[in-house]
Amino acid sequence: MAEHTMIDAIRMALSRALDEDETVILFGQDIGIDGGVFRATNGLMQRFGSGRVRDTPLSETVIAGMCVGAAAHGLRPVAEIQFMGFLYSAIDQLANHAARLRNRTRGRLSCPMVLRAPFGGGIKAPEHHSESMEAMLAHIPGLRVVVPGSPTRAYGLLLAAIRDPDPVVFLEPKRLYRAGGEPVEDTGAALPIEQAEVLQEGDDVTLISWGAMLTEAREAVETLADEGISAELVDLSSLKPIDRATLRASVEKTGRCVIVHEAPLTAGLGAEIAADLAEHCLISLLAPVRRVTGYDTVMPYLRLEASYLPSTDRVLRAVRDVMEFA
Amino acid sequence: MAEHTMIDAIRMALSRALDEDETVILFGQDIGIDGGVFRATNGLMQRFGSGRVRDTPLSETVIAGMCVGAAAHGLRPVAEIQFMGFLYSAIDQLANHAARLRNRTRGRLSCPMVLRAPFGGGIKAPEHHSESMEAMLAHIPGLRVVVPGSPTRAYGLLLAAIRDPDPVVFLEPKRLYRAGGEPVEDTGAALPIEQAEVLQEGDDVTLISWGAMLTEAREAVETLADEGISAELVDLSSLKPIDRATLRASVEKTGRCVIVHEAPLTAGLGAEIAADLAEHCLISLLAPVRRVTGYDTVMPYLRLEASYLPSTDRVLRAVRDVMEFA
Amino acid sequence: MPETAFLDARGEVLRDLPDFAREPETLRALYTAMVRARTFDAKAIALQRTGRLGTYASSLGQEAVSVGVAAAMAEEDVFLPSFREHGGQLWRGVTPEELFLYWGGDERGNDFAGPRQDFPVCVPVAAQFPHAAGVALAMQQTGEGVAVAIGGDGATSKGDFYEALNVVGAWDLPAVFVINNNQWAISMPRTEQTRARTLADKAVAAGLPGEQVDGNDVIAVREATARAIGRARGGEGGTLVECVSYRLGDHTTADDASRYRDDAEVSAHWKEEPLIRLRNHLVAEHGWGKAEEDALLRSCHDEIEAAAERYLATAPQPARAMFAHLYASLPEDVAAQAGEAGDG
Amino acid sequence: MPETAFLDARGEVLRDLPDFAREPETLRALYTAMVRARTFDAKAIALQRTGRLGTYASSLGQEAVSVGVAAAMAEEDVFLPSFREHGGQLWRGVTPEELFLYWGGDERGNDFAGPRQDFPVCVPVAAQFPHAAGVALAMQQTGEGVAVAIGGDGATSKGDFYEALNVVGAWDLPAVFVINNNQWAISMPRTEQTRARTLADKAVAAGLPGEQVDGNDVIAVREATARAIGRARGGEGGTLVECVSYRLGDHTTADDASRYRDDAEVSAHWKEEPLIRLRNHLVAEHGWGKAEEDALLRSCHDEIEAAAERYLATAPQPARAMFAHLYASLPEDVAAQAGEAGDG
Ligand SMILES: Cc1ncc(C[n+]2csc(CCOP(=O)(O)OP(=O)(O)O)c2C)c(N)n1
Ligand SMILES: Cc1ncc(C[n+]2csc(CCOP(=O)(O)OP(=O)(O)O)c2C)c(N)n1
Ligand SMILES: [Mg+2]
Ligand SMILES: [Mg+2]
Repeated sequence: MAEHTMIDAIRMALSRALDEDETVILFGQDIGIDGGVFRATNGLMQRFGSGRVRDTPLSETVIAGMCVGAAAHGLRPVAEIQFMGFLYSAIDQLANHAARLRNRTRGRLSCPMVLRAPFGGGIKAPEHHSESMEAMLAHIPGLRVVVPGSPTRAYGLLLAAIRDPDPVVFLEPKRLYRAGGEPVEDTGAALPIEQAEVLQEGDDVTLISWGAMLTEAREAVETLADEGISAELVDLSSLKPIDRATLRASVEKTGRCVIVHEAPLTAGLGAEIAADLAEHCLISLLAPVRRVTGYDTVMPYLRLEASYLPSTDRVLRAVRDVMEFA
Repeated sequence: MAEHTMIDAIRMALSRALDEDETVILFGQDIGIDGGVFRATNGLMQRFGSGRVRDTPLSETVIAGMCVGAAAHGLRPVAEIQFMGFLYSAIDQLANHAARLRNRTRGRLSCPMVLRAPFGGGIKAPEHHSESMEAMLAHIPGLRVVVPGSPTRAYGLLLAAIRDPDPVVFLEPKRLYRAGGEPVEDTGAALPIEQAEVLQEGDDVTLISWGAMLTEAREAVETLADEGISAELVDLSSLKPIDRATLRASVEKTGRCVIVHEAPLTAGLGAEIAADLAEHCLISLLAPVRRVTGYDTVMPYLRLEASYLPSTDRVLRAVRDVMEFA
Repeated sequence: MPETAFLDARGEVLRDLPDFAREPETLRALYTAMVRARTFDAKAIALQRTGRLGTYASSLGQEAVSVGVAAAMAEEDVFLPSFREHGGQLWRGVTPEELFLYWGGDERGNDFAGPRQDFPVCVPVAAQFPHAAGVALAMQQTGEGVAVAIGGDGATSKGDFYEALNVVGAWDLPAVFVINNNQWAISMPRTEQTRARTLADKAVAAGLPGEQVDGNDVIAVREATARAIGRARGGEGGTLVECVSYRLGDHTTADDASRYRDDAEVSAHWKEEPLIRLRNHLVAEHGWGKAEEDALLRSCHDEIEAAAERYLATAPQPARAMFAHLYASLPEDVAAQAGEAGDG
Repeated sequence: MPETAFLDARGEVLRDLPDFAREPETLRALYTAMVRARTFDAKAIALQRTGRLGTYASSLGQEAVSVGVAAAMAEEDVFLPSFREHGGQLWRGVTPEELFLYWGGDERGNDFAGPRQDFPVCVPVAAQFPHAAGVALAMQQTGEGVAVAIGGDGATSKGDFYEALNVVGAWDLPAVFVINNNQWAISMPRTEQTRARTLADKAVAAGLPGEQVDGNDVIAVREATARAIGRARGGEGGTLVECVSYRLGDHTTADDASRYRDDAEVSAHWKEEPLIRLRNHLVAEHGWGKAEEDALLRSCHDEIEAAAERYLATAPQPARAMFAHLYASLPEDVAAQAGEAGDG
């Protein structure tokens, strides 16, 4: 079978969704003839027509707001925000409207929409193009936030997001878009939208990560294996709600945990996970939960970008720390 | 000395700032002749003129964005957002611009601005009027987020915020606006902007809270005292940056901690504090850190509001839990 | 006054009436709806003053906007009101009891049996305009319906309004945006809100037609809205309709307008309010008399009182109801909290 | 073409020139600035193609907008550019080396020695307009200066643009908003961005004067901007100036415009580009010859090459520099992280 990159897998899922459900509609900036700045929608306008794959004016607020209206009135909008740094203008519509329309109307109206946005750094993009502010979204009640960690997961989780009856922000780790391929079969099968995935089983320490940072986490796991340390690697996948059961089970088994994310430390999602594990797995914990994260500063311009992003080395240092804790 | 409510103290600080520094300027919706929907600016337009106390059009994005421009060009804008639920439209300007102008220009331009907003529930306000989303702001590098817990603290911290050379979001717990008075002297003295305040010393357990929830925390501390439990109460005050040293010192002393906030649990600021304490005070901790928070659901309309907000009872239950942990 | 009107403040006919305004039943229905709205309004304020309702936004003096707009809509259209359009919601079939529930702080008030596709009240100013663009997008796909959103003069300063107006223009969406220009946004008068000559003029920014009508004349409101809806239904795209009315009451029950505007201004506008002119016209042209008026007032009173009784008798939802409609199915993560909330 | 121009595409004078355009030195300075911008542009693209610069937004074909606007400004005014206005930044005194640093991914490029009060490039589309309103507010307090912001045709669809324009109108702020309408926003043509007849028309929504000029004619750009700045300086408030230009290059070096627009369209617009018409005019009227042209090209080339050398020789900041300007003084909370970053 052919290999597919994550961007291919996303396109495959979008195409499948457009095909199987005529209420699915795509809109966003430059997603039509240009196929999206990352080409996620390449060819879709040509195939499904400019009525179902639409270029919007340059207006993030109305992109999000139109999703709410369209979703409430029978469509399943899948909209693209070009970069997460431009998603801030959509937060009002997400938090005040999308995430609570079902609740406000006691289920009379609902909001089955997906807002896709590439996020994270590592591709030497201009400023404001490397945001990783998923924790802000994960704090909003009524929303779902999903991040795929591989082409296969991107395909299955995006289908799940589109079919989900509630609003989903689907954050795509842009560093992984073309980072490597794997066979992805276009079966139309969705993956469970709420589940974390154990990517590798291990006994000594649990690594929890998501998105592009899985790369460093995976590298760390391999290095640790060489050193005889058996690390379990969990791809969180659903950032809201959090699959706490899977995380707790893993840490109860291993007794140690390191969380890796690219977003700033303070009030990052790692805090929630660490707090939850520290509270609920205290008895099992053999060492404090450590977080390896982006720093609490503005993502620097590209010359220093690599110094900002957590390195495999930093992950390894944290793991050794918790391994040596006594 | 006369007693002052928090709203009086805020007005006193604004008035003092306008008086002492001619670059201070106030703007926002209905802050002029109407004196603001909560009357924080009552009489200030009459006293300082409509050039320095200005009613804006109904545009939260431009309120925040004008702060950036005005601050960079020599003013000290102090703007009001009417309710935190309408602050979402200002997040883009806060995160992408205010919080990073100094950094982007290597200090050439800076952004000494204050954005004030009432936050939190408990006054039976209409929907979207009771938000408590401080954690979202506390995640943004380069910002300061400050919450006063009493009239005295409101006066001193607001002056500190206005004099601070960097952008500050000043969140005012509206349930406390008129909840009680205390003597506040208009000395012009600011309080240290970054420090948590130990409101009550204790030995057995640390309660950490901020804003209106200090009420329930304080009630709990009193009840516990009757039961012979000596609780230390810390008012976090600065939500970003966090005064980790004070928090850690307290928990190292007491060995137990309960965090109380009104915002939803998941990715709330309690997570950051709990994660930090669990990591850095693990040795001292005699029980898991517990969080008593708003639920991960949309703040209900007023009939159920009281069931949403953490009650003194819930706080007490959590404290008893950690006291009994063995 | 530059804006189009059919009746002047005293109810004199200013120009040829549109067809619907020659039908006595239609005029009576419009008048009835305005009286009903005003009766609801008075009761809501009374309930709030006695602590039995939450903060309430009165529509006093603006009944013609709400009712005129709703009356121009087809049943299957979608109404996206701001927080001040009770008259329109009632016309569309939302019951007074449901409205009381909403304003009393109970989400069930939004689960109205009436126009199931209509949006609930939008509190964040101007956010309903993007929603309306989205509804209109869905309608454009099926070829059925028109989205009709209303906001205030203040709403025209929000980016949401403008971004939505622009996409309605760019995509030819079947949407009508109505501005209830009641000349105040809390304490800010229309003249300070913007330098635009009229709010209808703002349509120029999106290349759409914009029209200003006398918002105290329900005939003018209905006629202009109907034309706009007709264009939208015919595939001719969106329109901005500005209805110039006046907010005779406080902004909400939490507001005290005497802090920022003169009584004299308010009194002057009482002479232009929408009910009296239509009543005068009905009296002069359609045999409306004291008996009809009394009967109408009585029936509105009785209906609203009964609705208020039922509202007051409605027990609050149980605490765990706050989780009942958060998601289609409650994630495990949150389920534990629902349990805790249920336990008190 | 409806918009005002003084020179046509071949450099023929269309109407009475403004005074400044009769001065040969002024015209030469404008021409020089445009050539300098184009030379910078070519070098930047070359550096990017060879991996020595980040993603770069070319201003090819739009030099007249940037230069004309900046040339109309006083030194103490504040310029708030989008990411495509290199010509204006250079005119104002930002050095090519500083610009290379910025586009090369080094914050020090924004710490320019030149116009210390000017804003750095604004990447989030349209956010500079609210900033300009704020700068203008500060200026209104002191009575000194005018804020001049530029954005693209796409920027006129953002709520920020409109909210800012509205407050400039409502408060009579000394601000000029310029639209560099290069007719494309990445792949979206101006005609699909909005139905507004012109982008200048959008000023109607704020009750401001709006004017459309030929953005390929630096004289027209400068003249209209100068009039707008003059009004602002005289306390007469803001203006929206639309300059109709054309984006001859890709959106950025990360874009491939051949995916969405015809070469034929681009070729046609090459005939209208701004340098040639002013050169023709200089040749015809002011004795500009091959010698002058060659000398200018050479000096621009030398300057830009030398700047590029210096840029390339600049060592990156140390890692802990990412904390150096986060706050005026680094909170304890973050200081530990700065240490960790410094250690690698
Ligand atoms: C985005 C937003 N900002 C502020 C508020 C607070 N607020 C409620 S109503 C109102 C004034 C609205 O004026 P207008 O649009 O004219 O409507 P009206 O109240 O006159 O019907 C304000 C500022 C809000 N609800 N939403
Ligand atoms: C708010 C925002 N949304 C999206 C982007 C991504 N983006 C960068 S430039 C651009 C198009 C801008 O078009 P226009 O305003 O016409 O300026 P031009 O690029 O033509 O100079 C887009 C969509 C952005 N920078 N900011
Ligand atoms: Mg109004
Ligand atoms: Mg453009």
